[in-house]
Amino acid sequence: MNEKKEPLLRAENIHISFGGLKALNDVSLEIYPGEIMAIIGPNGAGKTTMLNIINGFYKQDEGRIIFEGKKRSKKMKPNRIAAQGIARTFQNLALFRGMSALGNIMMGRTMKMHANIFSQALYWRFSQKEEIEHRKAVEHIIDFLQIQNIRRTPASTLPYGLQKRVELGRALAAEPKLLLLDEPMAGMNLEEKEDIARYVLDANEELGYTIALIEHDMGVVMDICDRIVVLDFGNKIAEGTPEEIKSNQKVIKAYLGEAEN
Amino acid sequence: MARKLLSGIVALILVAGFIMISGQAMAAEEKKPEQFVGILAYRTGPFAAGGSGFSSGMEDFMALINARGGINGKIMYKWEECETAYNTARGVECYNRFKDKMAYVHPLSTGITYALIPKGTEDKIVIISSGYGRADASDGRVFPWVFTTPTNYWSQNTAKIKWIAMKEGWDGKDMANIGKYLKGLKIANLHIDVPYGQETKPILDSMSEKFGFKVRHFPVPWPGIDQKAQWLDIARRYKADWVINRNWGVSCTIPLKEAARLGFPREKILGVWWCGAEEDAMPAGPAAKGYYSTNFHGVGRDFPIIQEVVDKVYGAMKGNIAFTRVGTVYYNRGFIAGILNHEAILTAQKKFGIKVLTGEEFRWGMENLNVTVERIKEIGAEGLMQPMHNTWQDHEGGGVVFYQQWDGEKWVSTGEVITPMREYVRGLIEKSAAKYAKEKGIKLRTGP
Amino acid sequence: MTFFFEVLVTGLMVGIMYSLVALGFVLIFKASEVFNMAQGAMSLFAGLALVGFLDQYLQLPLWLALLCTVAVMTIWAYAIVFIVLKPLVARPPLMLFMATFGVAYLMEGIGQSIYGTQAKGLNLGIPDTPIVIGGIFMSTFDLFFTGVAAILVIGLVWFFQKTRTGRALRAVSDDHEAALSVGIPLLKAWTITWIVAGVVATVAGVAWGTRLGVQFSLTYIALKSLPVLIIGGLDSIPGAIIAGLIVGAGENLGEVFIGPYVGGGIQTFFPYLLALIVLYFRPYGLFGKEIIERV
Amino acid sequence: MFYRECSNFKDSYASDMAIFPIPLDRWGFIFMLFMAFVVVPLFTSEYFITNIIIPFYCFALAAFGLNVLAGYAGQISIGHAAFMAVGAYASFNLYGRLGLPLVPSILGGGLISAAVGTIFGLPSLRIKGFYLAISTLASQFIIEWVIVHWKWVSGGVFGTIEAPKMFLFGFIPLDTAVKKYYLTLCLMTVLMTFGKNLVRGQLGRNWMAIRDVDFAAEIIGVNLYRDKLIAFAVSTFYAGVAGALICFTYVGAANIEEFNVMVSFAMMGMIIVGGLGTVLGSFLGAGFFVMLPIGINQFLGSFMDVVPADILANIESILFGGLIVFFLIVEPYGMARLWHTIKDKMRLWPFPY
Amino acid sequence: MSDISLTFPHILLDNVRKFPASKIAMREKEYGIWQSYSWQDCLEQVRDLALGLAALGFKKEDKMAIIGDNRPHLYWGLAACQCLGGVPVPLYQDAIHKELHYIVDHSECKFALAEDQEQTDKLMHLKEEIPGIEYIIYNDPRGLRNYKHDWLIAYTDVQEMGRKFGQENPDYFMNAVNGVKPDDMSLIAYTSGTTGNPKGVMITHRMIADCSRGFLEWDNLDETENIMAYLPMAWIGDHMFSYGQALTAGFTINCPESTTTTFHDQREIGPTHIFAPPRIWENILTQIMIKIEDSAWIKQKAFHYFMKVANRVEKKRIVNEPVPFADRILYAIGRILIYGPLLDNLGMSKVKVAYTAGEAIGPEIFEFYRSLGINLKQLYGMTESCAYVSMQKDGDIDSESVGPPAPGVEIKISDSGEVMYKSPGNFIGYYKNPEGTVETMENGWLLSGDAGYITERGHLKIIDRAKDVSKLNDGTMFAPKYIENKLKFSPYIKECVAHGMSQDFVAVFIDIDFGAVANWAERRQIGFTSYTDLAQKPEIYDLIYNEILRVNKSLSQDEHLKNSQIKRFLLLHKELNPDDSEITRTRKVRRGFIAEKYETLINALYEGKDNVDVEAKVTYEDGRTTTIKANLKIRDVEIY
Repeated sequence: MNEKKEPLLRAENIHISFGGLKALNDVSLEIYPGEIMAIIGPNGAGKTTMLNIINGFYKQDEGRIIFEGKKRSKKMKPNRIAAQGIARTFQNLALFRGMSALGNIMMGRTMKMHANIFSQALYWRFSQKEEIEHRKAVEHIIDFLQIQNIRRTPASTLPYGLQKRVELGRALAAEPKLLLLDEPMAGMNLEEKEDIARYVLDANEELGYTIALIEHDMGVVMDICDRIVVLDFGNKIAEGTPEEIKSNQKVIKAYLGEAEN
Repeated sequence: MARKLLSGIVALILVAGFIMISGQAMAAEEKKPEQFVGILAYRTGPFAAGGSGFSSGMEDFMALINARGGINGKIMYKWEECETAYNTARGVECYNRFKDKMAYVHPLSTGITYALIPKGTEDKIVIISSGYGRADASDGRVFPWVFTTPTNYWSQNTAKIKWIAMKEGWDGKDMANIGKYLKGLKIANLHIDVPYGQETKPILDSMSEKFGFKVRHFPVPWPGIDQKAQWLDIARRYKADWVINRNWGVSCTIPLKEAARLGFPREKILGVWWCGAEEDAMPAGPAAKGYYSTNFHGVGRDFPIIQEVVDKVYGAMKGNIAFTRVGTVYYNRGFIAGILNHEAILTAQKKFGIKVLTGEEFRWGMENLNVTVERIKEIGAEGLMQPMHNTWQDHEGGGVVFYQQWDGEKWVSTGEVITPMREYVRGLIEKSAAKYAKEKGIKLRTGP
Repeated sequence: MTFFFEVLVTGLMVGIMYSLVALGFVLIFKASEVFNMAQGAMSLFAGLALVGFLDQYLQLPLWLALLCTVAVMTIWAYAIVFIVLKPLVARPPLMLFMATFGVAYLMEGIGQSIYGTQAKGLNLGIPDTPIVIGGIFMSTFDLFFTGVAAILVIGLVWFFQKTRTGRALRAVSDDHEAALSVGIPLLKAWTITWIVAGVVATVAGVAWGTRLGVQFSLTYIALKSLPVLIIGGLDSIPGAIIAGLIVGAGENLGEVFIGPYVGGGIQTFFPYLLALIVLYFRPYGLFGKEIIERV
Repeated sequence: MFYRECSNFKDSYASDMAIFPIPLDRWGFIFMLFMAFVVVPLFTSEYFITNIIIPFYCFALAAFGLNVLAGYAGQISIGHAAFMAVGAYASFNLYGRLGLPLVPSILGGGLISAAVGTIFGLPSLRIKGFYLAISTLASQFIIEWVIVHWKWVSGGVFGTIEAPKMFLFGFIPLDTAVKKYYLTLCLMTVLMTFGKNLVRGQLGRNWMAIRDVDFAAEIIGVNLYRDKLIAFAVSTFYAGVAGALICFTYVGAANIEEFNVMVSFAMMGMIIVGGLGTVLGSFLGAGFFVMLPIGINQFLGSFMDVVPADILANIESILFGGLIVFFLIVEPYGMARLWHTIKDKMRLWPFPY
Repeated sequence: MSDISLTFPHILLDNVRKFPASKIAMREKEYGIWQSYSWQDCLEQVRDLALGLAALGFKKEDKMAIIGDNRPHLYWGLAACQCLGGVPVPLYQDAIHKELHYIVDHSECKFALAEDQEQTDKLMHLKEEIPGIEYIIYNDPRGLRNYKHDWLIAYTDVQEMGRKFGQENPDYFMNAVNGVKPDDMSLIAYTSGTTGNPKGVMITHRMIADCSRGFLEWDNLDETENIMAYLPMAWIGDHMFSYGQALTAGFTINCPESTTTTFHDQREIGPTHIFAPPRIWENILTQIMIKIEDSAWIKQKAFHYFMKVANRVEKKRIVNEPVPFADRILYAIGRILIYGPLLDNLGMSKVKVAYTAGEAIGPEIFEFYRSLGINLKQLYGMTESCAYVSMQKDGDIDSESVGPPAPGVEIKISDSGEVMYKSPGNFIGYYKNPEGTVETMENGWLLSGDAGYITERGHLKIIDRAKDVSKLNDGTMFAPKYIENKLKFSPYIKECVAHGMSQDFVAVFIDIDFGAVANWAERRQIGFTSYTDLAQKPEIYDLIYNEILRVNKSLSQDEHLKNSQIKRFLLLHKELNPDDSEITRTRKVRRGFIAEKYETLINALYEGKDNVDVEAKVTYEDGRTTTIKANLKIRDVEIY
């Protein structure tokens, strides 16, 4: 269904290795605008590495990233990449623990705030207006994620599930063109997973975000994703709709292989 | 919460206890009028040896006077100490704490002296920086409230050069031919790299021009615990003939160690008077033997007045320092500072009557101070201090430099007492003071 | 050229003395990630205590005085670990850093209250006369302490590699949680480390105390060893040794050969410039454990 | 207990984001301002103003500066006193030698300090944690060296400067303690307000993000390099102004020993004991470090007759060190956190939660 | 008095004229702050919605169901409906399908307004069964994007249509409003009733308006009041308070962010006027007690001590006797230390007047609040009288009675002891239930169904539901409600049912307050797995035993009730639940139903057994049911 569209992001022949260990070997993938794409695979398959390359935290050894039709320079810093419109969450939470939930989500707006230091010091006119404007936007995200009552709670004291939600909020606040979620449901119980799945779906359908996510829970992945890419030991072994993946022998083998271990 | 509360209560009880004890301690005794003396001491930190010795010496002298029944038998000394930790800001705080009560103060640190000069002038409190602080403050026309009595650094350095010339064979009399003995000599000015250490650089440079000897300055970074590089340079590359040890605290000791390590004769090292205390030489152990240092007073206990202190003050268990330190260099320095103050008070009381003096009255006493050889004998301080004669222009008044040598155990006076090149120094002082006056827009005093 | 080597050799020997102090830091940092600001004060206290035992209060023979000093430092180690560090377990390193700052004040105050403020000579009877080897002036004293440092390092390496306690301590320093899970009580490990650091501080205190006299300025030797630490890596014993040599040689060569051109007195910050250069290429020092961020 | 927050509702984001959203805090703040502007100058002694309050303000400003860097942006600097020296010497030159007006000179001193600070901040782009902390000592020693050796910095041989007579706007002489007090207070109040605005704004959040998880901050779009350097600049600006004020309004003179490494350590102590990453903590910490030694010293002064002076002076450092340890054990996150805990208890009183 | 508007559309228009634009009419906590609306804003919202409804074909006298939490949008819906001459039918937001089905079907609603997805789902389910529902309008679009039906329209879309419709028909709105007459029906309020199906009480504009005015004058309330709207909109109390009185006087109405944040929001707002049924007051008291129990020892002591002082002072104040000086001082200290902060925490420090209504309140609870300094008063009323019969007057408070008749109300007691009254709020009849109406009315007097009498002070005192008041076998009067209310003062008792009619003694079922008791148990390290498990712990029995002992002691002091002390009790294995029809949505005990359902338990109580097995069906909110089995212990209680 997406064939006609131009991909939002295209990763071509990505290679990366760490100290001789090949983490990704000639992996190519596309992310199309408006879809939810999942990257799945057994542990150590290179999923997170792939996300790290997409948002510039790692630099690929070979291959190239094309975002919105433009090749990305390898020297580009992660914050420039963020400014291009890629936001993400982390597998092991990376919340700003010293800040409240609100502050964390406000951080998502950082690229959109332009008051200079003097204006901020005065906190007057432009700077105040800007703060209020972005606070409004953030409040909508808080409302969207239903975390009103923890707005002022320090991030470090929040329970795990809520921390995940705040992190999602932070990424959403950046209004990215491409949202990368690294195991958004890891370590959650069924109910929490359902909640997050609903937020992910809502973000996709109501707010129109393009999402690429890594998730281990196959049930959730099959339910909410439009397309799935399967990695195994740094190689892409399959790609397709959930139905195609379900019946793909290679995938089954990779997973069964994992189960045996 | 409960634990925190408990600890809070304990703390409160402790504080309350302290206050009660202190309240008892302050129970009043029989009252004579008191001349208040604020003492800026530093008994902690790297220079504690100097600070504790000096303050205690001065306090012991005052205790002696009190034991004798007070100043002129009418006025008691009353002193309070404030710990500056050799820190300028804290020194200023101490000064402010005492300034409404005291007539004079010994800042006892170059930094504090600088900070207090304008304040003393404003508050009409006499600042006495004996052998430290600004040398040009000896000019009473520009610095009416500052005294460097009995001597200052610049005097000291000219005396040092004279002394070196004498060691090189000069007869010590004819200034005209002193250059002959000095010419070509290589003198290393090893100084701690803080303002205090830098202060004598200009006068040495000026004399080097004048007398034709070579001088190189070797800065030692604070705190000066390692001077290997400087000493390699001095002894092995520059190959100095004489080394002036212008350091402070621990950095006074290290040169002796380093010199020993490199086989540099200790007899060729001449220390500033702040590097000439037992605490400077003793830690170097055998390495210090033979080291010379300047001073502006005598050392040891063999003076009648100090013997009296030993009897009356320490005998009555009222001493202010470990008995072993009585008679050491810093102690004696504080002690003669006490005598100096006392003589000024006596002088002033002759004019103003026997009463508690104000800063202005005390200044009159200082400016008309004339401690003659006879008077020194009368005091019982022969050999301990030098004669002094201040005027309203000359706030130095003495300027004589004593010499002493470390014999491995203690300081021994060499008996040499050298007057500095007074006119030469006075010229430099007036020039420097005039510059200062111009910068600050100070009008020169034209009379007492 | 001889002069160059003379400076270099001298520098290296000074470097060893820095390493001695740096070792104390490294040991404690390795075991507890505490950056111990009291290291200098510990050396001071050890020096004061030694002088106290040796001639100020008691006239004990040297070996006994040393033993007593180590005993005193052990008491300190217990006090610090159980009174100060125990309530602060698992706090951010900065708080512990500050706590040791307070401990430094305490130690200085207590030490000087007991032993007084004036400088005391400490004479171990090691001659401090120059000997000339290959045209190079060397101090017997420095050579002696170079030897002592070497023995100490070998001892430490032996302690950490060969003894059971040492291996346990290494486990603790590698991974606190893992160590706890295999049953090494953190506090015990810390106490031992602080005792060892106390011993190292004693050696440093003696070495420097003999040079400077035992007095407050001993606390400054900690300052001098800081660049050694970051060049070598905060948690590396070999790093402390090698960086000590680099700093010692570097600052002396710098002072002698560069100093005169810029006005001299540069040896205080020269090691820091060296450190900045090293850290530019290796942000965790030459041998420091790199902290890898996991995403 | 005394908090009454009923009916304190926010119907706009502007009021919700105010510095003191709780009325009692607001009143408390106004009370403190009243104390500072009216009660202190009118009803306290000159000694108290010059020796306790003025240095307290100066060090609060300096501590806040360091707090921006260490507490907010997470970049520890233990060479910060040197920047106070830069500010002091720079403003001395601007005022005394270039003849700039007083307040611009003091602020100019801050700006020059900021420029120097930014240069010394460059290593922070690569170095982290204690490694960075120790390498900041380079700034301490290099700046000390430069001030002592470069004659034109101090304007003379002595490396010591003496504050010239001060005139506000060129003709109002600042000769009494109270006038100097007002100058310090006004500058402090204005700068602290600006500082508070900075740390609660986006820049402050960026700093905290860098402190907490630097890579996540970068990935969300924070320019680490720029914001770290801004933190250094802002931080050293405050230190510089504080240094200038210490020279002009407190000590009246400056020499390099006044800003030595021990002062740097003490500043670090101020913000840790006071509370990292809080404005209040900068005040509390500065109060602790400025007032406590004087307090202990004055208090111990009354034992002069009973206890030997040598021991008394050392008891001072024992008490001081002991109190640092005590406070850290009671509340490792500093006195500001302690205050917040108490405040929260007060707000919930009589309920526990 | 012709200038006084008697229909709510007109009152709304009056308010827009009367109050400046800066006067806040409504606030709603949303997006972290209190979003404010002036009367002008409200009118525009109402007008657009009304016109939109009209565009969809809403006609005069059409009914519209409204379901959801208290939101300005729903109140506007109410008003919009009235503007068109329609009749809103507010529904309980937590009502189960069966109940909703009955009401919607019975009231023939053509339109329905729902707050969010949850409520929309319920209504959509209903629509499958009741085709009479033409349109469902939803306010919060969250989660509804995939529902694509012509008859499902977003609130904002309706308003959009309304704006268009308004441009085409500029006079439509005013014409419609002017077509509304005071005696038109303005509301059908369904009473849940303790027996049978709900009955639709028909209410007119004039009734609400008159009662509201009477009420406002009684307490001198005006537009400066702030109120929290958090009670179910379907309850007549909320309608009178948050809509009738609020519009009439021009109160500022504050809607909380969500039901869970109500108390927090109340603290922020600090309402000046509170209207709440006893269970709310009970809940708050329980919360206070739990928290106090968790607080430090010193705070507990202080709290209990000062509450004793306050109680002493209040006992004097309530009978208008002078308070001793010492107590006055203590009370002043208490106000600083305890009462002030406590009220502030509860968000009640600004309260001018507070009412408890809907049910009898336990005198202890009543006195507790009064002693804190809240001007809490009792009000007696019923849906059938727009909650307007009698209320207490300032300075004439009595914890046991409900005050003198309200202005314009006549009260008399029937021969059988039943309270009868004529009130301006007397309803015009039950909707589509003339027999019911006839049963309730007697010669223009409305039969309350409550037993009561007029005290010598002229106050009405309600004893209990007339049909519940009975006698024990020994002839002692037995008023179950009275005993139950005394029990419910305990924070650990949430509900209870007293038995005794035609028995030898009184025995009770007790429902523990799970939150409070669980907290209590945790603090004593008593482990438990579930409500049932917890309820059967011997420690909990001991705990409740002591509470009952306290009640017995207090009963023993009353000459009439001395013999109705509680002799036996058991703790129920489950909470009484409106979904199981054991209590009404307003939490009134359905005695008959319980007597039937728990017959075995009652028998066990009176047969002297010391335990009894029980098996019960529990209905969850989503309609699923499950069976739980338990063995319940029975305890004897000492009597005084």
